[in-house]
Amino acid sequence: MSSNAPNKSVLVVGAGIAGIQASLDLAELGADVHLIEETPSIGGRMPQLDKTFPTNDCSLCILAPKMSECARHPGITLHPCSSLTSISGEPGNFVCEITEQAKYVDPEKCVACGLCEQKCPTKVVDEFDMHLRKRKAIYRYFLQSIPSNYVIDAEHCLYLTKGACRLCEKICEAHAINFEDKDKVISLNCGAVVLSSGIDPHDPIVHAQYGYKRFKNVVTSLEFERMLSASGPLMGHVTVPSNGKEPKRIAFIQCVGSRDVENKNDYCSSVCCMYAIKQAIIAKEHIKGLEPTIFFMDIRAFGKDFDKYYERAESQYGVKFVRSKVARISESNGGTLRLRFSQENGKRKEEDFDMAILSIGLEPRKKMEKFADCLDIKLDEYGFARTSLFEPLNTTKDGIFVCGAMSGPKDIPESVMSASGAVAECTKFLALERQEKVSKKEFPPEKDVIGDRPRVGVFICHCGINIAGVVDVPQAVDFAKNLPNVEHTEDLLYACSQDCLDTIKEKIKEHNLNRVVVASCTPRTHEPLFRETLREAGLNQYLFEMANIRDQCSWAHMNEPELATEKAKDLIQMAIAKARNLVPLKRLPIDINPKALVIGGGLAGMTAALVVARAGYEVHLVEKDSELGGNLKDIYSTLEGDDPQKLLQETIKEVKENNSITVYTNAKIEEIAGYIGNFKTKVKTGNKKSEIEHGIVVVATGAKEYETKEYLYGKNKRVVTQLEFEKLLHTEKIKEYKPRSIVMIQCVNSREEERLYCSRVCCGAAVKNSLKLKEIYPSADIYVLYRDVRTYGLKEKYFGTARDKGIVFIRYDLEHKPQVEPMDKDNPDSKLLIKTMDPILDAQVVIEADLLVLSVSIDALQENKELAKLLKVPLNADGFFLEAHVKLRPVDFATDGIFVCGLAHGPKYIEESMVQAKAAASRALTILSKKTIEAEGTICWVNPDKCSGCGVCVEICAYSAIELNEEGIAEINEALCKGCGACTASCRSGAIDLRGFTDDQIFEAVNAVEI
Amino acid sequence: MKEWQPKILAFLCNWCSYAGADLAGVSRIQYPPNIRVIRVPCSGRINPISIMKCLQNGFDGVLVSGCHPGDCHYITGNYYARRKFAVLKTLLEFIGIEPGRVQFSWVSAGEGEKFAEVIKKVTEDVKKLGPAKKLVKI
Amino acid sequence: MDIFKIEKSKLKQFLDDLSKKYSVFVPAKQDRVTSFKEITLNSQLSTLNSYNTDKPPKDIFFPQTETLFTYDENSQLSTLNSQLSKPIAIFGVRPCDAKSFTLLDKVFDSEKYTDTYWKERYKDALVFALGCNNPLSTCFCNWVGGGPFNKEGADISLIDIGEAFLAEPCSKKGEEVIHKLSLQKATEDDLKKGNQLKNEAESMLSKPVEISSLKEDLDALWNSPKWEEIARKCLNCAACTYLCPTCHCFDIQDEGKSSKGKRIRIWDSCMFKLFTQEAAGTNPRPTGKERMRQRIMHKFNYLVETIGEFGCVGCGRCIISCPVNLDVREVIKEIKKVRN
Amino acid sequence: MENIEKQLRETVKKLLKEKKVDLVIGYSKGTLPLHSTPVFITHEKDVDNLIFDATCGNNLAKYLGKSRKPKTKNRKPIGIIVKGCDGRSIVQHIVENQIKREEIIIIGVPCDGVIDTRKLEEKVGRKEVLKYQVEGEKIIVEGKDFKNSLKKKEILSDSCLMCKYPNPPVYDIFVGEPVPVNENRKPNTDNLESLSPDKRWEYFEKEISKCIRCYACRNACPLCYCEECFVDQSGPQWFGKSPDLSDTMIFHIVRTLHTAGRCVSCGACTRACPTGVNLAPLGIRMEKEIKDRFGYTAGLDTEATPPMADWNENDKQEFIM
Repeated sequence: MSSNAPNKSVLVVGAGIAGIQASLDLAELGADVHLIEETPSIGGRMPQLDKTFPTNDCSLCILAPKMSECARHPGITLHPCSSLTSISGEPGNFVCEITEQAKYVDPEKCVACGLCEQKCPTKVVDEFDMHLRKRKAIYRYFLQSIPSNYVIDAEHCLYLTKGACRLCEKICEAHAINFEDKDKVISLNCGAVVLSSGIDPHDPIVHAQYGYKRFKNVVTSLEFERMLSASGPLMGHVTVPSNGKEPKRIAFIQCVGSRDVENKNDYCSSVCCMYAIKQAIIAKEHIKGLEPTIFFMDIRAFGKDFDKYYERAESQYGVKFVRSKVARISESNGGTLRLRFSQENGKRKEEDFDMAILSIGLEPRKKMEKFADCLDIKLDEYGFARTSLFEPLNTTKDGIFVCGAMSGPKDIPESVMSASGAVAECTKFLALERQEKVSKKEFPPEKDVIGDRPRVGVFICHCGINIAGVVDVPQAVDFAKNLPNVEHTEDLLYACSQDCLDTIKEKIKEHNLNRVVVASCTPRTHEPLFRETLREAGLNQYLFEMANIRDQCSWAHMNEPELATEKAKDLIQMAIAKARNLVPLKRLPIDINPKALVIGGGLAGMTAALVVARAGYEVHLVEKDSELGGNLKDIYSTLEGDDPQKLLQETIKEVKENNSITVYTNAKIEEIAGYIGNFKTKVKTGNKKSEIEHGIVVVATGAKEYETKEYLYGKNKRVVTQLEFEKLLHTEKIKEYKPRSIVMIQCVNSREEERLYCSRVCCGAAVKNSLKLKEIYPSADIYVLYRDVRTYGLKEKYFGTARDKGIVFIRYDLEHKPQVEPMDKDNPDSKLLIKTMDPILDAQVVIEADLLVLSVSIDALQENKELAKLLKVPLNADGFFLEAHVKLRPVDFATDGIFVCGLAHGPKYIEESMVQAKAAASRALTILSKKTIEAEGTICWVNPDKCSGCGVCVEICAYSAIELNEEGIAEINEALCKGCGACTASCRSGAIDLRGFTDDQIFEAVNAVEI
Repeated sequence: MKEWQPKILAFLCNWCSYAGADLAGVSRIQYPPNIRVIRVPCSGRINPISIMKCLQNGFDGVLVSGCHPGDCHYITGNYYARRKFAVLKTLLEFIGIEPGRVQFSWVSAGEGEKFAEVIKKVTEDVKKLGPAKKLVKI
Repeated sequence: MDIFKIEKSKLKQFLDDLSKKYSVFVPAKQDRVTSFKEITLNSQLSTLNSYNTDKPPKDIFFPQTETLFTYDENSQLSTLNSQLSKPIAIFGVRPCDAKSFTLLDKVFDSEKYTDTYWKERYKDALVFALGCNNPLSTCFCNWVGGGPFNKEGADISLIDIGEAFLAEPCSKKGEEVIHKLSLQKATEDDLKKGNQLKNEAESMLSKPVEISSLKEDLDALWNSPKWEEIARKCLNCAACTYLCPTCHCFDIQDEGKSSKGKRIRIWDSCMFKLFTQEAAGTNPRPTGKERMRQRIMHKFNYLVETIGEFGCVGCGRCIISCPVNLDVREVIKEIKKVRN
Repeated sequence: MENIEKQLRETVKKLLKEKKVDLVIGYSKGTLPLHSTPVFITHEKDVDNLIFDATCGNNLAKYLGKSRKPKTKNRKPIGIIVKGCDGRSIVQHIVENQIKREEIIIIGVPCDGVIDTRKLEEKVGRKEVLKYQVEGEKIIVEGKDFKNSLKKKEILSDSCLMCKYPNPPVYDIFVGEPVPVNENRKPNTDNLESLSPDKRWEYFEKEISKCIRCYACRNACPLCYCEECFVDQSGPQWFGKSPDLSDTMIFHIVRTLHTAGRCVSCGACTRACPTGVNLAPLGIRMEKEIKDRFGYTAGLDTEATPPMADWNENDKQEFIM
């Protein structure tokens, strides 16, 4: 097996969202990916989740397309039920031994019909459903599992344990059961390894005071998630376990197994606050009149748009938040739970609840030590994979990288970013070349349907109860059945799951369908998936149409099932009407210019530029300032003790020395024209203007500290910002203040109406700089006035250190902001008096301060607006760039070929910016590494017989894609046309039409509705 | 007797208003179930002819919603749309069509709430006007 | 045959009586446009005194839109019941238009082909044709074998003698009806007056151009470049054909959707490009030249062949209505000139 | 006027003689009183047929549309006699690539309005006019048993009464003295706008119900040069072709939209209509809207960007929710 030839294989261990993302990116780069997964299906934790915060996107819905894509990608080989047992060799040439457990079912033969499951006599608690349901010994991991085949649980199978039964074998018509199956050991030669085996949920049995397992009505958050899930054991209808009734009052207890020194889990799990809020909101949507209460220490809503979600939970949904650690839970008659807790002011209180949900934390996998041993990687103090601050994706062993929560708690987008980032790190060990072909995947030849009578297949999705809970799906099926040209109608539980996609393919063949309509969710996320399914069935992908009966129907009309059903029927009928008029379309290949433009020469921009340059592509790095470095220039230390200035200098040096990178300083982008693969940008540097041709864009323009006017800032020199303070600390200047008493105020201009977002780094900065000051002046009194301490993740322990060192943290409310006044009203730079309400003392405290440090919000750049316009990409309400999808596409824009990273995307720490920068670069490489990609098929065309050459279209086209030819007839450049249809709508004689949105199709859709 | 439910056709641009409508759904913001949506790439794709067709087919109202000025995914599509709609609206009102029948809005991908508000408003307006008669082909 | 008299003072009464058995159409003015409308309580009869209607009466028998059948989801096709509740009577139609009915009848109810919709309305219709005391400068009925007092196509021929109309039955149907109408007989004086009016009117018309050989002339000129010149100013609208009492081309259209709809027959015009547009994109009459030729040929050549008569009654509406004053008489003269 | 005709004939004769043009499009006397008819002059001998007076209501720019444009020998320019509105229509044709400026020689004539024969009928009743004579601001019409003296203004087209551009904005030769411009004139539909929406609907319903779908309006319009009108389309066939009120109303609405920002309110459509539908208010209302909203007046500038193919980020959007 082993050879020294350049290797393009890579092993990804663990097929959660991080593993899936890493595999997809690697495969797009041209690598041969082996994705191994212990369980029988890829997906990881996400399929267990009902919804995701802060958009309440259905978790499975957003994941399913990625799972399918992963399964379908020709560059990815899936190894379910497998684990990595050893690694030997060198980076670039590892030999990985993988043990693949016997499944006793031949995945090639199994059609997942489920008959075996019905016959199997052995019931086993289902670990996917968190033991809330029983499965059989032969089972499918979950309904939408990929691969879809069944497996036999050897530990419980009667035949395999006791030697008798084999009922499954008898019933299986596909002859897929193979009791002779054995565990296999596979040896793979790989250039690099990506570890993404995730976390285990904390087991709350250790917290005896909460009575988990003793009290039926105490459940973990993961169990509750399954209860909420439409595809879970309760079909989304949450009931009190002890009596089966709808709960009225539920309590969420935060930090179970997190921030817990006693249990040696003195880190924050980062995600529990948000998921508890999410669960409270979703539960409230499910159950009318539900009263959820969240018992918490700090609400850590530090991510993008999280605070708005938190605010909505409280104001709109009436979720009650109680700042308290619950002391104990007792069970009274009938299973009602009594929670004892002390309020902030120390007073004790008891309240009764129907259910208590323990927000359990994220823990390293149980087998981590053993696993680390066989891989020869080191773990940190908690047992997560050890990384260093500035190399957060590198394990202690060269060539082995880590992503996802395996190296510490992360939410979904952070996992996705770390996965893409890890891919960037892998590339140097893989021998990848620029790819010639548009698509590696082979599809069957397209069936010619031109001239055939439309034969429409209609598939109506239940989406669990997401649709079927509101819309009468059987009625819609009956309705669609009788419409003209409809040859087949069927309802599907989850249309996007692999088994249903297979069903669609089968039906296309069986009924010779030549148009397909799926009524389910939104085409914005799912159209590509279904289109690919059509391709796999030998149909042109444009013979597909969706009816959005979930996002724009069942979810929006939850209380009006009849009218929602009427609407759904109309939408389906409109889709069918359009489908009848669909025609096959072709996609034009687009050449990719293998150069990158990176906008912003801060740490994120430089990091992204280096990744791209190291992969062998030319980079143009544009910086508005006179020198590189951005905000990092003002950061002198980190909580963890690493030196950011050293990082900065090294990075700048490498950028400058890299021949593939051209740096433009004092530069301004004046114009960006073109599209993916073929951008043309005009840059002005001083008086010089240059034009850059490039294939992709990375936006890394950064952000800045807000120029606050609060708390006498700018009026008294003793009031400084956290950044200014950091500078003072690292120069001699701090001495001028003789700091004996220092006050820090957190959340200045953050988390308020105008900037309803958390600036994420300020709590850490306050802790960091407090500790630094304590180093210099051990006797100084430091008071941090905060709203919530958000030292999330592994930074939590420094918060503990700070408290241990006597730094005083006093909470304040937005309603009672601290009051700052000069001690001497006549001296503008006099010492300051800070008054604040101490909620623990329940009294006002007055602090004399030599120095007041303001943790001012991180503010989006005004220039973003201009750049967003040039790039035609959106900003969020706060002025930060808005990514394509907050969960699963955190560095992409909706517009192809443009990526975002660093503070331009939102506030974040140095290491987070670096990860995101690497992720953006890695996503960019998936494009740069191809010589051509395909354009959309939905572009405009001119019927020359109808054109009178008036030239309106020429004027209107924003892409200069139309010209009048010698005969004065309009002609469209298909490579330039973006398919907006402005010309189509403006052509008086109807000579231009937009493929995919033709006049005919719009006409038929309008006409289809009965009034 | 059941309350009369108008039917309103909504042309939504893919990048902003359609996404805004999705967001309203994802956020479970409730709004009247009276709209029937046609997704188009851009508000600039909407030919006034299609709006007239809706009115002729008997839709009680028509809404066209696109990206906010400056936000157009296709740079200027909504600016051309705005001119078209201004002229169309003036003409329809000149002819005597009730102003509430044909409406236009800008809703961004992030404005789920606004989308719901727009739909509520349009539905209320149309309900006040009653079933469409003028221009409806019997 | 007896000639009767309808006193104008009793006209209203007369028409009311008539409308008990007939759906009576009279010339009426509505918003500046005169056409034949079914008589109502409020019908003004003053338009009878004016010259011929702007719109021809052909739509009474051959409406611009005729629903052939309707369909809906639940039932089969349903053809509309074309049975009339009452037969039609037209009062005051001019001799040229009365003659147009006979031409159209030859088209719509021939041995080869019968159009039930036409036949149902026309077969029992009663036509009161009113002679033109004051023909217009655009009238050229005398060119095509007509005259201001012609009786062709009429069941009862009327002459306006001032205080009364002379009413002369000129068909079997007219004969039968008129005797039931309890009318006074006309006096000698009345008849004399009538004759005088007739002579005066005929003398008012311009001298006709001799067109007996027009069919042959046209046969010879099919390929003439003259057509291009003739057609040059034509705008290819359908004012001439839609206002022509004898033009009868139509189109069949399906309107509606899959759940319900109808098939209709609507007037069409050879002047439209679309009239001959083929699905594949070609058009045998691609320009105005071919279309203009078609219109003239159809009227003065093809119909002579098929029904033995010119398809023109000389009413002059096409001359009045043409937006560019393209005068068919000039066209005929041009053709004659080229032939000579 | 006679003076103008004389000059006009001389001018055209000279052009033909000097072989500057092979063809001149103008007006000659019609076969009906108060009607002129378009004429295509190729020989000097026919020049004396040329007339120009208040009966010359056709917009001759119609004959310059791309597909209609006569092909001349040796690619010589076409001479065309134009009033103010015809001239503006030609400017639109140039803007819209229907003809190049150098392909035509514009012979401008001053126009103080053309007659709308339906207005005449309102004055004299339903009688046939057989003779007419213009005497200064008066016009004397004569029939078999009547003779009326009318103020010219009373029978001029509504569009002419609002016309601010009686002389063509662009020309090569101008014949006669330009008509003084009345700056106070502007597109005005106040009489209709003062009505309630329902009353306006009633008005248009009444007008449009007269329409017989003969398309004389469209075909007389110089700007309706589409190879295929939307109403004739079959893929899809947006609207029905029968005189159904909805179909017909929508035809006129969409035609008005299609001419918005291009229409010069020449009134040719209204004058062409054989059933007397008053279409002029639609075009006039649009002309006003385009002027107020986008600051644009059609037919003045051959270099202009048509307003419906243009945008401005500051365009008013008071109508958007």
